[in-house]
Amino acid sequence: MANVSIIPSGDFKTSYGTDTTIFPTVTSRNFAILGVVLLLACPAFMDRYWLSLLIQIGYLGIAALGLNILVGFTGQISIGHSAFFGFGAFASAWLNNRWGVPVFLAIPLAGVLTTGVGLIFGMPAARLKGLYLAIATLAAQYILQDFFARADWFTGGTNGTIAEPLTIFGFAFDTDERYFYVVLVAMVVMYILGTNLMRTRDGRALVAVRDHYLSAEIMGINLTKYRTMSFGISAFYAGIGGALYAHYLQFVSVEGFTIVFSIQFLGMIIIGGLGSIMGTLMGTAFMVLLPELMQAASKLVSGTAIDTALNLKDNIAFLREMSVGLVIILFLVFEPDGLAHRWKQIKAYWKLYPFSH
Amino acid sequence: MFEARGVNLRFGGVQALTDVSFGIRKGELFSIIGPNGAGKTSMVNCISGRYKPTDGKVFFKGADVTAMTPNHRAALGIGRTFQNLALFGHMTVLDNIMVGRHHLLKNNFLTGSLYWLTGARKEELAHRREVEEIIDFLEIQHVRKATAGTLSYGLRKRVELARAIALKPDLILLDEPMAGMNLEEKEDMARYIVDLNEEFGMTVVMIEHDMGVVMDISHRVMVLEFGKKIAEGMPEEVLANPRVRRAYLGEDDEDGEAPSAHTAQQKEVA
Amino acid sequence: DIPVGHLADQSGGTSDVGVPYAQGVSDALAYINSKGGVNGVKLAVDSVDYGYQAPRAISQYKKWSSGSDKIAALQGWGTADTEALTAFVGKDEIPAYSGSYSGHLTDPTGKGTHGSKPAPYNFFYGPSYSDSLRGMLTWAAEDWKKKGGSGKPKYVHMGANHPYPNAPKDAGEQLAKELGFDVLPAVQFALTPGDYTAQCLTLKESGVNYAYLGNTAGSNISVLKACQTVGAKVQFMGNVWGMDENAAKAAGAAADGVVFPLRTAVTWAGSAPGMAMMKEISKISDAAGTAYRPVHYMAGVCTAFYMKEAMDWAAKNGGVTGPNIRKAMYQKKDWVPAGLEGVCIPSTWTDTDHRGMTAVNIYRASVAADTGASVADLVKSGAIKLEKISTVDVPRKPEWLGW
Amino acid sequence: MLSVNNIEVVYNDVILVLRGLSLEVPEGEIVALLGANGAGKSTTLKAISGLLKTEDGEVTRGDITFAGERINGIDPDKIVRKGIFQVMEGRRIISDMTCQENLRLGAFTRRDNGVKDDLEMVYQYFPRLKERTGLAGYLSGGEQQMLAIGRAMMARPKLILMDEPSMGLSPLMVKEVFSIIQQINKDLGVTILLVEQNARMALQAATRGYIMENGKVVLDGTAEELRNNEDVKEFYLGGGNEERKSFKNLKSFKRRKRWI
Amino acid sequence: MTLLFQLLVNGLIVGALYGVVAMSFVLIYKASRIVNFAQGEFLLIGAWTCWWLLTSWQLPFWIGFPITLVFMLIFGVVLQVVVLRPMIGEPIISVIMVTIGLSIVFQAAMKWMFGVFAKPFPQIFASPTLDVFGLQVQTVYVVSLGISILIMAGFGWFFKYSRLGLAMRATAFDQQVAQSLGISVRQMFAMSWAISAMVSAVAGVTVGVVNGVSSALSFFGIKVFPAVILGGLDSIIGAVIGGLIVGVLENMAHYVDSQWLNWGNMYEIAPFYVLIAILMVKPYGLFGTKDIERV
Ligand SMILES: Nc1ncnc2c1ncn2[C@@H]1O[C@H](COP(=O)(O)OP(=O)(O)OP(=O)(O)O)[C@@H](O)[C@H]1O
Ligand SMILES: Nc1ncnc2c1ncn2[C@@H]1O[C@H](COP(=O)(O)OP(=O)(O)OP(=O)(O)O)[C@@H](O)[C@H]1O
Ligand SMILES: CC(C)C[C@H](N)C(=O)O
Ligand SMILES: [Mg+2]
Ligand SMILES: [Mg+2]
Repeated sequence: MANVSIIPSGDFKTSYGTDTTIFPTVTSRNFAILGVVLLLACPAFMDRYWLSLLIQIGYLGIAALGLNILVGFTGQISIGHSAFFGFGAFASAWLNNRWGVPVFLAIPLAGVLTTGVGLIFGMPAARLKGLYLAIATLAAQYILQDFFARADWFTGGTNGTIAEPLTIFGFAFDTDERYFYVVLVAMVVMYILGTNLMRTRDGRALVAVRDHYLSAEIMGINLTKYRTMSFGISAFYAGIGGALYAHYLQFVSVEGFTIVFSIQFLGMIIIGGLGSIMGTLMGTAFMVLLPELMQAASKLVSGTAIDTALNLKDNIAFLREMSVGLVIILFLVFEPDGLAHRWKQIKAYWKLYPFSH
Repeated sequence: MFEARGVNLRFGGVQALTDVSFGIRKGELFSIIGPNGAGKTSMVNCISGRYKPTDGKVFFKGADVTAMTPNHRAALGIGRTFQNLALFGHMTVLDNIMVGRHHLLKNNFLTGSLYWLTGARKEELAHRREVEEIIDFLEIQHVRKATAGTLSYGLRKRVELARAIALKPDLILLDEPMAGMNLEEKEDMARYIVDLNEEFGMTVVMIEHDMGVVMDISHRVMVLEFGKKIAEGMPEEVLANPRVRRAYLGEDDEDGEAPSAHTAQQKEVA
Repeated sequence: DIPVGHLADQSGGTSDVGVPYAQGVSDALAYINSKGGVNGVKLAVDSVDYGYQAPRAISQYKKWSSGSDKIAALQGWGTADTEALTAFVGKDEIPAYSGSYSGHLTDPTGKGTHGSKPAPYNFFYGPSYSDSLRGMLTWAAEDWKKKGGSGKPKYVHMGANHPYPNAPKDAGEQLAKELGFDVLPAVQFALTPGDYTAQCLTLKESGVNYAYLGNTAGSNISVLKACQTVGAKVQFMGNVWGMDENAAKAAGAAADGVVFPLRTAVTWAGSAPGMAMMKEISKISDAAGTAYRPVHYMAGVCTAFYMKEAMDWAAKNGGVTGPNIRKAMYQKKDWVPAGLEGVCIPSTWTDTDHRGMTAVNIYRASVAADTGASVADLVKSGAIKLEKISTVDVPRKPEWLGW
Repeated sequence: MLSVNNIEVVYNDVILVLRGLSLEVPEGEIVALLGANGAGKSTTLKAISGLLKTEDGEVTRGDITFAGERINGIDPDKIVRKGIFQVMEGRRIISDMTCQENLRLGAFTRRDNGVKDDLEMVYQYFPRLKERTGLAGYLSGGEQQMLAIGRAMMARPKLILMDEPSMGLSPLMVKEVFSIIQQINKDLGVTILLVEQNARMALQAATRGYIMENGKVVLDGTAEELRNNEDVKEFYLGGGNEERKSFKNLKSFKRRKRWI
Repeated sequence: MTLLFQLLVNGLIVGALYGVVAMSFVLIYKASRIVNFAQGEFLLIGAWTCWWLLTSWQLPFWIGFPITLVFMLIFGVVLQVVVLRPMIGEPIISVIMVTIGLSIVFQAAMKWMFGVFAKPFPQIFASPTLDVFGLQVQTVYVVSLGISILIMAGFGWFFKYSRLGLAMRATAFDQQVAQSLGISVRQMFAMSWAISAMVSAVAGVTVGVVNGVSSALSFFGIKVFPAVILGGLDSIIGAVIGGLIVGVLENMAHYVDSQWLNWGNMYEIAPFYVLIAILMVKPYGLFGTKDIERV
C-alpha cells in the first residue's frame, strides 16, 4: 500500500526513485523519446517552410518556458518578456561581434547576461505583487526597448546588428536543415533542466510562493529571493531563446521586440496551460501554427465562389486576423485551463475507460 | 525555550496585544485560550514572525529574534499551522509537505536542474523517505498525490500539520488544529499532538477552543482576553479562575458546579 | 509558371500605406499576366499579408525559397522584414523588391563607407530615404534664401526612434550642417497617433524653421494637427510614406504646405503617356475605373514593372532565375518600363550601386479647410492638391553609397 | 420544504462525491447534518445552493426540490432569491470591505425597508461587530464567523444552510451562536439545515438529524433518537455509557466506526 | 517659463483624457479583476461609430454622440453576454487572454469595416480651439474634461454608497461569495462592461475629433496602463489622478529633455521610470487598496 500512487493506475511504483521520474509512466517516456527521434529525422523529409516553423517553435518554446516559470509557476505576470528575448538576441550577437566569443559559447553567455538584466528588473518583485508587478514589467519592456534603440555600441542602434551563424569546428549551422538540430538539442536540454528544476527544492519553493506566499515564508522560504530569482530564471530562458533566434535569422533589429510580441508570449503559456511544462510547448506550437493555418485557409477561400459572393477580395486579410482572434477566444471559452489540462483529461479518460466516473 | 517580554501589538486603532509576557519551557505542551478576538492568533504570529511586536521582545532558544524574518525563524526551528487554511492549493499533498523540508534541503536552482549530476536526486529521495514517514504517521497515504486544494477541510488540516512537522521544528505552533472536526477526528488529532510532544520531543504551542482537549492534553495554559494575559498556569488552576470562566466559558459565578470542561459544553442552550 | 512571392502589410501597423502599395503591386502583376505574362509564361504570384510581423515574413519566405517552386523574385515591404531577409535573399539569390528605402540597402557590395553590409539582391524603386531628405534639405536651403530669411535656418529631425524614421537621420543632419542649417537635437514622437502638443510647443519655442517628419502618415497627422493648434509655424518635410492624399484629407488644413518627395512623375490626377496604362491596371481591382489611387499605389505599380522588365530580359538570356533577374536590372540606364513613360521616373541600377534614382521630386500639399468629402472628390474639386515645386538632383556621391 | 432525492454529485467530471443522498428538511425545523471530514456535507449544501457550479461540480442524478419546485441546475443567485441562503464554510467574508458593508450586502436581494432595523438587530446579537470599523479582513477568526452569520440574518431567507457555524468559536460564543440559531429559527421562522462537527450542540438545537458517511446518509432520525443511539454517542458525542475518555489516554489504539 | 507653464496646462488636459480611459479600465477591474486589453478597441469602436453617424448619416454631434454612448452601452452588454459570460468562474488570466483575443478581432473588424486610412471628423465646435491660460487647446478636450469630471464623481459615489456598487466590489473580491449572497455575477459583469465601454467611447470620440480616427487610436489602451497603476488599480479617483500625473509627467519630461538632456524620447519613457519609483514607495499605487495579509 505504501507506494501506490493514485495517478497512473495500473502502473505500480516500487521505489521513491521511480515515483519521481520526469515521465509518470514508462509508456509516456518512451513516447517522448520516440518523439525526439522522429524530430531528429525531420530535416530528411520536411521542406524549409516546415522546418522554419519547427525552429520557431523551438526557440520561442524555450523563451516561453521561462515565462511559464515566472507566470505559471511563480504567479508573477510579466508583460515584458520579449524585451528579455531581445536582450538575449543582442547580447549573443554582441559577444560574438565585439569580443569574438564563438557563437556556441555566446548563446549560453547571452543567457547569463540576460539573467542579470532579469534580476535587475525583477527587483520590484520584492515589493510589488499581481498587476502592479505586471505593469512594472511593462515598464521594463519600454525601458529596454528604448535602450535597444539607443545603445549603438551594443545593438547597433536602430540599424540593428548582424549575428554570425553558429559554427562548430568549422561546420556552419547556417541552413535550416542544420540549425534545426541546434534548436532541437537546446530545446530538449532546456526543457529537461526546467523539469528538473520544478521537481526539486527551488522549483517547489517557487510554486509555494505562488500558491500562498504568507505560509511559504513561514515554511522558511525567502520570498524576496525566490520572487527575484524567478525573474532571473525566466530571463535566462528568454535570453537563450533570443540568442538562438539571433543566430538563426543572422540579423537582429530593434523593431521586433515589442509589447505585442510580449503579449504573444503570454498567449502561448496561457493557451498551453499555466504551470505546465509540456503545455508550454503545445501552446507555443499553437500560437506559431495558428496564423499559418489561417493563412492557408484564407488562400483556399480566395478566388472561390465564397470570395466573390461575399466580395472579400483584399478583406480576406482582415477575416484571417479576425479568425486568429476568434480561435483564441473560442479556445479559451472551451478550454480555459489550456491545452495541458485537456491533454490530462484525455489521458485520465482513457485510463479509466470505460468507467469514467 | 521561548520567551515573550512585554509584547505589545497595535494595528492602527486596535490594540491586539497589551504587555504580554510569558515563557514556554522545552518539551512543554502549552495552550493559549481566550475569547474570539483576544489576540491569540496575533500572539502566535509574533512568535512565528508574521507580525513584529510594536513594543517588547521575543526570545527563542535564548536569542533575541524580535527582528528576525519568518523564514529565518523557520530555519531556527519554529514551525506552525494556520487558523484559516494556508496550504499550497495547487500542489500535491506530497509536494506541500516537501516544501516543509525547504530549509533542510541543500540543492538549489543550479544543482536541482542538473538533477542526476549533482546529487540533488539523492538528496530529494532521502527527504522523500522522511516525508513518507510523516505521511504514515498522520495516516494520509491515500491522498498523497491528490491536489491539496480539493481535499475536505479536515484532511487539509492534517496536511497542514504534516507540512509543519516536516520542518522538523523544535517549537511547533498549532492554531486551532481541531476546528471543524468531529469527536472521532479530534481524538485522532489529539493523539498526533501528544505523540509529537512526547515521542518526537517537540515543544507545542496550541490554540484551541475545545476545552476538553485543552484540559486533557496541555501541560500549561495561558488565557488572553482583550489582548491582555489574564491567567496562566496548570489547566485546572486556570479553569478554576472565575474570571476565565466568566469571560471565556460564559458561566455565571454563582453557578456552583465543579469546574469541568464538559459541563461547559453540556449546558442547556438558553 | 514563374513563382513570385509578395509580402504585404494589409492588416498590420503600416497598413495605411501598405494597402495601397500592395494593391498597386498586385494589380500590376495581375495585369502582366492578363497580357501574357513574362515572355509568354505566367507569373504565379503568392500574395501574403504578414501583418507587419517580421517572423511571419521570414517563415513565409522560407516556404517560398525551398522546394521545387522556389520563387524567382520577391516583392517585399517593411524595414524589419527586409533587413532580416537581406542575408537570406543574398544567399538564395532571390532579388527582393521592397517598400523599405533605407540607404544601406543601396550598397550591393558592402563597400560603403558607413558600415553597410552587402545587399546584392535588394532593390527598391524610388530615392532612398536619405537621398529624399538630402533633396528636401537642398530645397529648404534655397527656400530659406528665397524667402529672405535672416540668419541660420533651424532644422530638426523628427520621428520615432525606430529603424525606419532613423534611417536618414545622420545623413540628413550632416548635410543640413553643410548647407548652413542650425541643426537642433532631434525630436521624437511615437509611430502611433497621440497627443504631440508638447513636441509642437518646443518646436515653437525653439523657433524651428524646417522639420523632417520621419514617421508614417498616422502619427504625422497628429503632429501636424497639434502644431497647427498651438500655432507653431514650421515648414514640415514629410517622408515618402509620411504624406499622401489620405493623410492630407485626415489632417485637413493642418497638412497645408507640407512638402514631401513623390516617387512618380505625376499623381493620379496628373497626365502623362503612361497614365493610360496605369488606369488600365487600376481597373483590375476596380472595374468601374472610378477609384482614386494614392501615390503609393503608383509606386507599387512601378516597382512591379521594373521587376517584370528584368524578368523579360532574363527570360531571353538564360532563364528567369534570381541571378539573371539581378543581372537584368543592370542592363539599361535611365530606363522606364515600357508603357509607363511619364509616370515612373527613369532609374539606373549597377552592380556596385543600387541607388536606382537620385532625382527627388518635391511636392507640396495644399489643402483647403474642409475635407469632409471623399479623396476622389477632394482632388477633383481641388480641395486637396499635390503641386510639384522642385526637382533636386542629389549627387551620386560615392561616400553616400549605403548611407 | 426542502427535499433532496437520491442525488449524485461529480466534481471535474470524474470525482464522484455524493452517491445517492436523500434528505428532508421540513418547514420551520432545524435539521442537523453530521458526518466525518470529507463525507460530503459541504458538497451537499453546495448542491442545494447551486454553488457547486462554481467549483466544477455537477449534480448528475436525482433532484432537489424547494417548496415544491425543482431547483437543481439553477444559478446560485436565483436560488438565493428563492429564499435559500448559505453560510459558507470558512466564513468567506469580503475582507476588503467593512463589517457594515458586508452586512448590507447580505441584504442585497431584499427590497424592503427593514434593512436598517435588521442591521441594528445584528449588532444587538453581535455587539463586537459594531465596534470594529476597519476592514473585515482584519477581524479575528471568531469575529469573522459572527459576521458571516449576521450576513445570513440580513438576508431574511426562508432557509439557511449553515456550514459549521461554530467552527473556531470560543465556548461562550458557541453557546451564543447556537442560541441565536434557535432564535432565528423561532423568532424569524427560518428553517435551518445545519452542518456541524459539534454534534452535541447540533443535536440539542435540532429537531432531526442525518449522519452521512462517504457520500451517503447512513443514519437518520429525530434528534432525540440520535442522541440516544449508542454509536452516535460513542463516535459523535463522546462517552457512551461509561465516562468520557480523556483525550490523553486515547494514545495507542484507534477506533473507527464505519457505518456501512 | 511660458513654455513650461503651457506644457503644464497641456499635461493636465491630456492627463484628464488618460484619466477617463484609466477610469474605464478600473471599472471593469473593480467588478471582475479583469484587465481589459481590448479597452483601446473600445475607444476605437466608439470613435468609429460616432464618426459614421456624423458622416454617413449627417447627424449633428449633439445627437450622434448620445446615440454613440447608447450604442456602446448595448455593445458592452452584448459583448459580455456572448463572449465573457461563459468565462465566469474561469481563471482570471484566461479571461485576460480572451480580451487580448477580442482586441485582435476588433482591430481587424474595424479595419475591415472602416478601412485602414485615418479619417477626420467633421468640424463640431464653432471654434475648434479655445484659449486656456494662453495655450491654444482643442475645444473638444475641454468638453471631454467636463464630461469626465461628471462621470468620475458619479462613480465615486456609486461604488462607495450604492447597493449595486457594493455588489460589484463583492463580485470582484470573490465571485463564489457574491453568488452566495444572491448577487448575479453575470449582471454585475454586464453592467461593468457596458459602463466601461461607454466611458471609453467618450475618450475615443475626443481623440478622434482631435487626430482623426484610425486603427492606431487603440494604442491609447496600453498607453494608460501607467496611469491606472499609478493611481491604484481599484480606485476611480486614483485613475483620474494617475492620468493627470502621467499627462503632466510626459510634458515635464519633454521639457527637461528638450531643454537639457536631448535624449529624445523621455516623453514616452519617463513616466515608466517614475512609475517604478512610485511603486517602490507605494506598492499599491497612490490610492489602491492593500491586499490583506492575515493568516
Ligand atoms: N493585521 C491586522 N490588522 C488589523 N487588526 C488586526 C490584524 N490582525 C488582528 N487584528 C485584530 O486584533 C484582534 C486580535 O485578533 P486575533 O486574530 O489575534 O484574535 P484570536 O484571539 O486569534 O481570535 P479567534 O479565536 O477569533 O481566532 C482582533 O480584534 C483583530 O481584529
Ligand atoms: N472542488 C472539488 N474538486 C474535487 N473534489 C472535491 C472538491 N470539493 C470537495 N471535493 C471532495 O469531495 C469530498 C467531500 O468534500 P466535502 O467538502 O463535501 O466534505 P465535508 O463533509 O464538508 O468535510 P469537512 O467536514 O472536512 O468539511 C472530499 O473527498 C473532497 O476531497
Ligand atoms: C513604413 C513602411 C511603409 C515601410 C517602411 N520602410 C518600414 O519600415 O517598414
Ligand atoms: Mg485566531
Ligand atoms: Mg465541509
